[in-house]
Amino acid sequence: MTWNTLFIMRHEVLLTLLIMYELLADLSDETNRTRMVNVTIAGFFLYMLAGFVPSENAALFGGMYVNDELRVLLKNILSVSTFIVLLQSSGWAKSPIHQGRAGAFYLTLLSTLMGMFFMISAGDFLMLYLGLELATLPLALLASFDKEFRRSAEAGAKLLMSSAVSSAVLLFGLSLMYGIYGTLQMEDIAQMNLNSDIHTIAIIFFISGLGFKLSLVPFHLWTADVYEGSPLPVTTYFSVVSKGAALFTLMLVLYRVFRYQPEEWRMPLYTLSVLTMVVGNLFALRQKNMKRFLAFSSITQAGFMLLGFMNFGRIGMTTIVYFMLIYGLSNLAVFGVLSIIVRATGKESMDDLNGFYSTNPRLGLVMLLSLFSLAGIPPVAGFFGKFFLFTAAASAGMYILVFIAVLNATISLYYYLLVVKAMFINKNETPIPSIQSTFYEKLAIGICLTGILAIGFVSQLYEYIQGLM
Amino acid sequence: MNPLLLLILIPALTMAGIMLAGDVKQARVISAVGMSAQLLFSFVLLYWFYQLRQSGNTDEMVFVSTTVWYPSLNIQLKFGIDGISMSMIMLTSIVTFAGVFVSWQVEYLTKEFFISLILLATGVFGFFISLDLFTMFLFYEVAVIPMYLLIGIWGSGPKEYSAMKLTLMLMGGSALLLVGLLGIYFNSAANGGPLTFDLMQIAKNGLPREAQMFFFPFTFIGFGILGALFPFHTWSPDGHASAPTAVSMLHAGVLMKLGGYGCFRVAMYLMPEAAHAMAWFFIILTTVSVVYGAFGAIWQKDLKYINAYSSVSHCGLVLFALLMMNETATTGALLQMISHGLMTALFFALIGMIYGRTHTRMIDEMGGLMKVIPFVSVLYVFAGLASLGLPGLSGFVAEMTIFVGSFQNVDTFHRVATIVACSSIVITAVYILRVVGILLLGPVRNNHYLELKDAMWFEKLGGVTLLVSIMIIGIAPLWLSNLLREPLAAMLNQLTN
Amino acid sequence: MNLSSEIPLQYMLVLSTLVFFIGLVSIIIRRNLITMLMGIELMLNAVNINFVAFNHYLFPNRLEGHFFTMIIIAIAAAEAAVAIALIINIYRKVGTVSVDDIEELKY
Amino acid sequence: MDFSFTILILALPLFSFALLGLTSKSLKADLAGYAGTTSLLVITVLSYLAAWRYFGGGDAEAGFGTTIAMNYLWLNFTDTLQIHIGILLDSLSIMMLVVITTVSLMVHIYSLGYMKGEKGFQRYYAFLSLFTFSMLGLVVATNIFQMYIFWELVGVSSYLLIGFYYERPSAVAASKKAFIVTRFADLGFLIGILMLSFSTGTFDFDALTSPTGPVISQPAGSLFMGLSVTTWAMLFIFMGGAGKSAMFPLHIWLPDAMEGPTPVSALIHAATMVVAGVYLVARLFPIYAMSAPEALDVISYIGSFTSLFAAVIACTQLDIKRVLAYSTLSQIGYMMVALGVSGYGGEAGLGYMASLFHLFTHAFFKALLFLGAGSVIHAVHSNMMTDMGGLRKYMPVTHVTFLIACLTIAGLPPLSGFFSKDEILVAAFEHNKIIFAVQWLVAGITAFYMFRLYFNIFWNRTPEYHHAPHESPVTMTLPLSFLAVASVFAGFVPFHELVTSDGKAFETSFHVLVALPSIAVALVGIGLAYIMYFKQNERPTKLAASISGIYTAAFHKFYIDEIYIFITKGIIFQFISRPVAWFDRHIVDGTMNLIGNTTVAASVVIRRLQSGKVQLYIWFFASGVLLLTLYMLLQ
Amino acid sequence: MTGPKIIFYILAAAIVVFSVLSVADRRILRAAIYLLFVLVAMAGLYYMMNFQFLAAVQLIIYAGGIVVLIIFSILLTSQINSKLDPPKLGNLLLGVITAIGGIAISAVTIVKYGFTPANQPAIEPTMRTIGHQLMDTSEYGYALPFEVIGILLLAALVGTIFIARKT
Repeated sequence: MTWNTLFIMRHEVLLTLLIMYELLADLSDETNRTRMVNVTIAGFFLYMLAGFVPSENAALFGGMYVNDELRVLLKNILSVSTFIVLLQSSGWAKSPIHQGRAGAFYLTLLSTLMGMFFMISAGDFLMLYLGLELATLPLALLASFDKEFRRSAEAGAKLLMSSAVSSAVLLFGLSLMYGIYGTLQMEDIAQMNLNSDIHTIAIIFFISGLGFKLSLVPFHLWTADVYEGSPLPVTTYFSVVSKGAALFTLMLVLYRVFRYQPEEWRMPLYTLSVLTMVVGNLFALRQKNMKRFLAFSSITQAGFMLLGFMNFGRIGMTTIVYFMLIYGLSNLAVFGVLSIIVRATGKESMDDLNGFYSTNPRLGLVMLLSLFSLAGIPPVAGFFGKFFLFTAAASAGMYILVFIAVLNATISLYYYLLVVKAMFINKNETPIPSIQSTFYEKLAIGICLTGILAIGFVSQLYEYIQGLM
Repeated sequence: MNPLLLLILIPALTMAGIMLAGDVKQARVISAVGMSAQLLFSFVLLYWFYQLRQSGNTDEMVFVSTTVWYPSLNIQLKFGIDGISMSMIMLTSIVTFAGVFVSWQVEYLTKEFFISLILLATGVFGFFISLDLFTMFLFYEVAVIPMYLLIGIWGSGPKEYSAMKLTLMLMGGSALLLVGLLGIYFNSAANGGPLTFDLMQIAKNGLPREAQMFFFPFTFIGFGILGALFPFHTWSPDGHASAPTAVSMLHAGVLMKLGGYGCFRVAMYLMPEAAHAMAWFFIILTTVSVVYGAFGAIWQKDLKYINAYSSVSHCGLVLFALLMMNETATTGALLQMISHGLMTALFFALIGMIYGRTHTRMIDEMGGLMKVIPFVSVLYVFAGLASLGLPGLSGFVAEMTIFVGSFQNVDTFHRVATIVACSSIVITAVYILRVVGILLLGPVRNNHYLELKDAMWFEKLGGVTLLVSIMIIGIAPLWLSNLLREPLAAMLNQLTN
Repeated sequence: MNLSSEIPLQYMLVLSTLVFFIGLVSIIIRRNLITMLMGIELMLNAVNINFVAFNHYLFPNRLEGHFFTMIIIAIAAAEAAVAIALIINIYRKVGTVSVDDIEELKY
Repeated sequence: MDFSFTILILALPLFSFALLGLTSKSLKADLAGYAGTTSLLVITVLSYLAAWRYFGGGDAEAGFGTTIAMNYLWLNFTDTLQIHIGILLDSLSIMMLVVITTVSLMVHIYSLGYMKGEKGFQRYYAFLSLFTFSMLGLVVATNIFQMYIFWELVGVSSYLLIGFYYERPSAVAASKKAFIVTRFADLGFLIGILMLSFSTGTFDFDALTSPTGPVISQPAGSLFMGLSVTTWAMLFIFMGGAGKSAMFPLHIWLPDAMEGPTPVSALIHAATMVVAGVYLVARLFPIYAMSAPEALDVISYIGSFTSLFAAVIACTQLDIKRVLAYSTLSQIGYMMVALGVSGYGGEAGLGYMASLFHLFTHAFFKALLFLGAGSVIHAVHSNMMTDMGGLRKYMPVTHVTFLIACLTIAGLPPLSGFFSKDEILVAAFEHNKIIFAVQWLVAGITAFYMFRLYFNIFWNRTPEYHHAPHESPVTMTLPLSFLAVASVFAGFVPFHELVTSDGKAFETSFHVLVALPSIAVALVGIGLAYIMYFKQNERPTKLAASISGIYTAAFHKFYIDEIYIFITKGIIFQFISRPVAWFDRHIVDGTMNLIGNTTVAASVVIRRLQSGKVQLYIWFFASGVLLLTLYMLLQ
Repeated sequence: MTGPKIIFYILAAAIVVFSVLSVADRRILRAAIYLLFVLVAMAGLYYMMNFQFLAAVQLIIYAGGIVVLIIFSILLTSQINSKLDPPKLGNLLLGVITAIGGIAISAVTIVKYGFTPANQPAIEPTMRTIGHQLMDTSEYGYALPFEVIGILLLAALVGTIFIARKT
């Protein structure tokens, strides 16, 4: 254990420090919510910056913990997303009902983030599982964080029950994996090329476990309920950070560990992808609650993400990460606007958005751009993300899948346009009044917007990611 | 810097300017100035183009510039034009120019309106100058999506429904298209070498036959949907009927041309064997389209529906002629694209003017407009005559080139198809004259109309610009025909070998 | 004590599979959050049997399965704690812990 | 010889059209009229100059040959198929130039008086200029496509002029009908052009009609339904001609076209445009004669039938312009017959010469008749015979000129009509006796209905006029007089030396056997008319009653209009267009909507998946995992 | 029938029977007790396989901690003698069918597969080795998971307290 080790593990270490701060703040009955929020955000910001400092690749703790440039990037993506979530939730956290709660909130939130980092950095399935649980259990608590609301309680319970089953299934798969390989060290498993029915079962159980977090159909059913019931910052966190972590983990494991058995995971993912896109779309079509709507939208997006897995090589991984980044920023932007609305008015129905543009043109425009980005409309980044995903799938000759995916993208455009329609076209006697957003909120939206507008055109980013693969 | 980029830059600056504009008036003026500059620049470009050609430059594409964009996927920012793109650019800038003036009086969310409109135009310009399938597709979608807002916000009637339908159908088309493009990309290096989106490079490499057979329908139908290929045209009547004037103009006038252009530039040019093998099927579809659209137009009562169906017929003729795959017919198809673009834009502009005054588009609710708004009416008659192919106006030149060209295919199938397509000129006459008769001529049916004001200066400017263009092509078509024909020899060589 | 000569590994594995799916059935059919939680514990324990059995039968040279099991037990404890907190929370809000009553969020 | 000045013949009217069209509001009405008339005067002079130079400079015996005064490339389709816009001068086109400019000038002058004070006077002159331009362009066309271009332009000018009184629904309907019917015919023309040009690889008349050219010397081999491709092509082309020249069954637009101002009827629908079909056949005559004789037969039968059919109808009509319109049909039928019975070259080409001769003379006397009728209408403010009578006292000049015209058309010597009609009858007589018999009969009927018209207008009873009719102003009577003179003397033009099928002069002889019966039958016709209509009496009514079946049918123009209306309204509108529109809305669009609705419906159906019950969620999860496993294991 | 075999069969039977009972019994407190039996039997199984420490942990944490927790919560939330509603027929069918299917698929595949032992000398899971490895940071050391579990427990604890705390 040297300084270097700590530096390599800087994400986790610094997060631990932050967690400690939150614990202390919580314990000391910190009453000044504003200061607490500010300190947390500032601390997180510093931590986030530290994350960008380059470090060497290393495997620590006897290979339990692995860090390389790609993983640092993935963590940074999650960090930035979390930072944006923190910014967006600042208003929520400062509100009077959260007297004495911010500490617990931040503590739980940051520990889940740490869990995700361990998932990503896991060099051993044990760590992966641990990370997964660390990322899930506190999340169930977060989902129930709005103790005043029955829905929030319901969301937490549903999430916990179903996620426990999913992790049990994943564990069962892992146990079989252990039986097959004799080890859970990823590095060792990656050396072996074993194929058998039981291996298939193990892989599918594993994928299902992560697929649950990623909200793949038919493992998605918790998603909408939990998204709707949870407090908005938590929903945001679910839809971007939690999902991103699951996706990255799945990608790292499948590409790095089961690299010799691509056929075993490609077909299941193919099926899941089609199911996810179609079912997600069909549900999203008629949603009226924005959170629930975004839940299904994010399910559909997860279906798209799977397209990247069709390509076994660098292109596949690159497009997955690239798309996740863009999806994350776009979704965060949507949630950013939504969170401002919810903070100011408490309204979260699509009908409440009617006539929104007339009173809040800027927010409306941001929403428009980010929805277009989600739908994959140029020139915003979503187009590039989707296009490259399709490219990845097509490179494997899966044109039928691509076609299904693009048709689904068209359907998804339909419901994104419904939101646009509400904001821009529908008339409303009493639209949401003009909202003044805070500095944090503006900053959050600014980051997202810059990303959405710039990422597609700055090809260096894509090339950089590809270089890491 | 590549001068072609100005075609994107000028609209972009204009949009930025509008965004900064203080009030409605400024926004209007900035758009007008921007689009005038664009028009002017297209003329300059045309002049440069001619100069280059005159100086002995015989490159397939000129003003080519290549910048690698995504090196790992070999995506390039490659721009360049030939005679075909040049004329399409001219068409676009003329229609956009007219469109801005015709929408002078948009009051609701004016800035947003002009930004969306110009964004649409930008997409079109970008599409026409792109030589890389990726950027082409990008601009294609950029051009399509503002339609939703433009129709949804500033439209009339069941605008939400129409806007959604139009957007979804076109996006469905681009779904097919995307599959086609990716298929092309992944087969673009059949003989080794890097995969590429570069149009010229792919053409040079050639695609394997099986790939062509699989991806041609995707690409052709994908573009064809935008070109109102039967039976995927139904977005057109509803969309046009609900769209605001300038949008109908740009859409029917320019955007639908993307379809035909793409069918030719991408689908047929890159996949000649498949084009040959499957032409018969699409010829049947387009022949049906030509006649069917015309017959459909006869029964309509809404001016915009009439024009939309007429567009189906005329655009069907474009695809029809392209599929004939000989130089004359193809020239005709391109001429028809330009001609239809101009005259349908004029039509929609005039319909907008009429609607703005009478607040109805139902022809049987109006009558005798010639007496009350002669300027608009006379222009309408001109547009109608152009549409039915009167010599001296552009429609005639295009249609005749198509018919003569199509008839050069010696087998019975093509000839029968040609003759059936020819018959549309009669049907066109029927519905055009029906409209003119009911709408413009006869006694004034509604006394309120007696107080209507004739066209304002900006409307006149917009309309006359279009009419003059139509007449120039109609009276002196040779230069345009030669401009379009010039790159065809090489391209058709590719097609027939 | 070495079991491998007496009882084949497969017996252990089948046993664990049985318990695993019995746990699953419990979760699906019992209409009470607490019993569902019990089902989850069953499933986790089934997995534990697997790990332990593999460790003992196949790979006794290392203790990976053993430690995994320990970790699972620890996590199961945490999970149970969290679950019970949530259940109590539900109970406060809804008045029962019947699954049938927590379906306000749907469609 | 330099004919480059002829470009002015085309340029001037175009310029005048543009000028009058663009300045129609700001220009004073009179000025517009004078400007238009002046430009036409100049053109007329130029045309005469061209004729003088052409005929003066050539040798009738050797043939006049063809001069291409100019030829600009307008559009090229392929390397060989190119459209030129040019001026071709030969005896045929020069003759047409003279006819057109002369009649047009007369109409211009006449209109100064006739249209005075009309709203849209400038527009009227602009349209006239446009028409003149188009018609002149048509006749000087160097190639068939140029002809087609101007053919269409003529059509649209006609449309505009028929619909000149655009606030009158009947005029609007008539103009629409005229345009669509001729457009339909033009479709045939176009297809014919496509076929002909494809097999020959050229549009140029020079190449097409040269007896050594590819069409004629290498007859197209392939046959379709027993006729060669060339024959089919020529039949299609004739369809265009038949439409413009209002041959049965495409004649229906012409009577209705009388809704236009009367001078327009005189110019377009009597003297010039309607003979374009004749001109077209004459222009392509070598091909017809040598490569498509079957087509010529068809032409002669159609011409003959039309002339009889129209003459019969003319006997029953009450609207004087309609009588004249049917008379025009009948006379054009004569011209067609003449072409149909003609051969190529020398004496065999008698019919050709006769046809154009009749075209020439007919232009003058029919224009005269229309202008005379216009003069009458101007005075009486009605088109109906029943409102007229005894006008000879009020309008002497009109009366005399009208009588001359009637005598001319009746074919009494030595008026011009006699000569031209006589040549036609001779040609028919030599070729086909049945056709001859029909035409002979028609000659009698013509004399009858013309004098029925004449007597009814100028004699018979005198109705009560609200305003006493008075003679027309000099701007109107002057053209009348000029045309009367022309009608009288036009017959003495030595046509057989000037305008022949092969350009070479030949000798014609006088056939007493043909001439005398035709004079006789004309006299009988006149006599009958005198008996029935000179004074008011009961005989016409009785006669009509005795043959009521035929009379009613003829009065209703043999119900051809009704058949057309049935076809257009009943079949095309109701049974094609309406179903197409319905199909499009409900089937094609319905399918698209169905896809959308199905998606939405599916979304409603599957919403039960998201039941809100966490146990079911878990079940879905578990069964999903298992099914996926099963699927993978079975693979 | 040797001793270990008999013990195994007894334990296995206990595990299965009590699991089923715990699922089937409609009196919730009894179900919890049956679960306790299952857990204890499992501890026996571990013990049989030489993992004494694990068996102890199982007894302490599961039997001593979790089941007690569960019983507490049962006492908190329901009347002790009240019977639970019988399962819904639909759920029952779905659950049982799925389970049977799952068992069939997994068991068949597992039984078919010939697991290959590592054939290396076993190490005794003594307290010492376990303790060392648990604190070791090198290969096969479990210090990191141990720490992470700490964080997990902390987070769970804080969150749980927050949620369960009355406001």
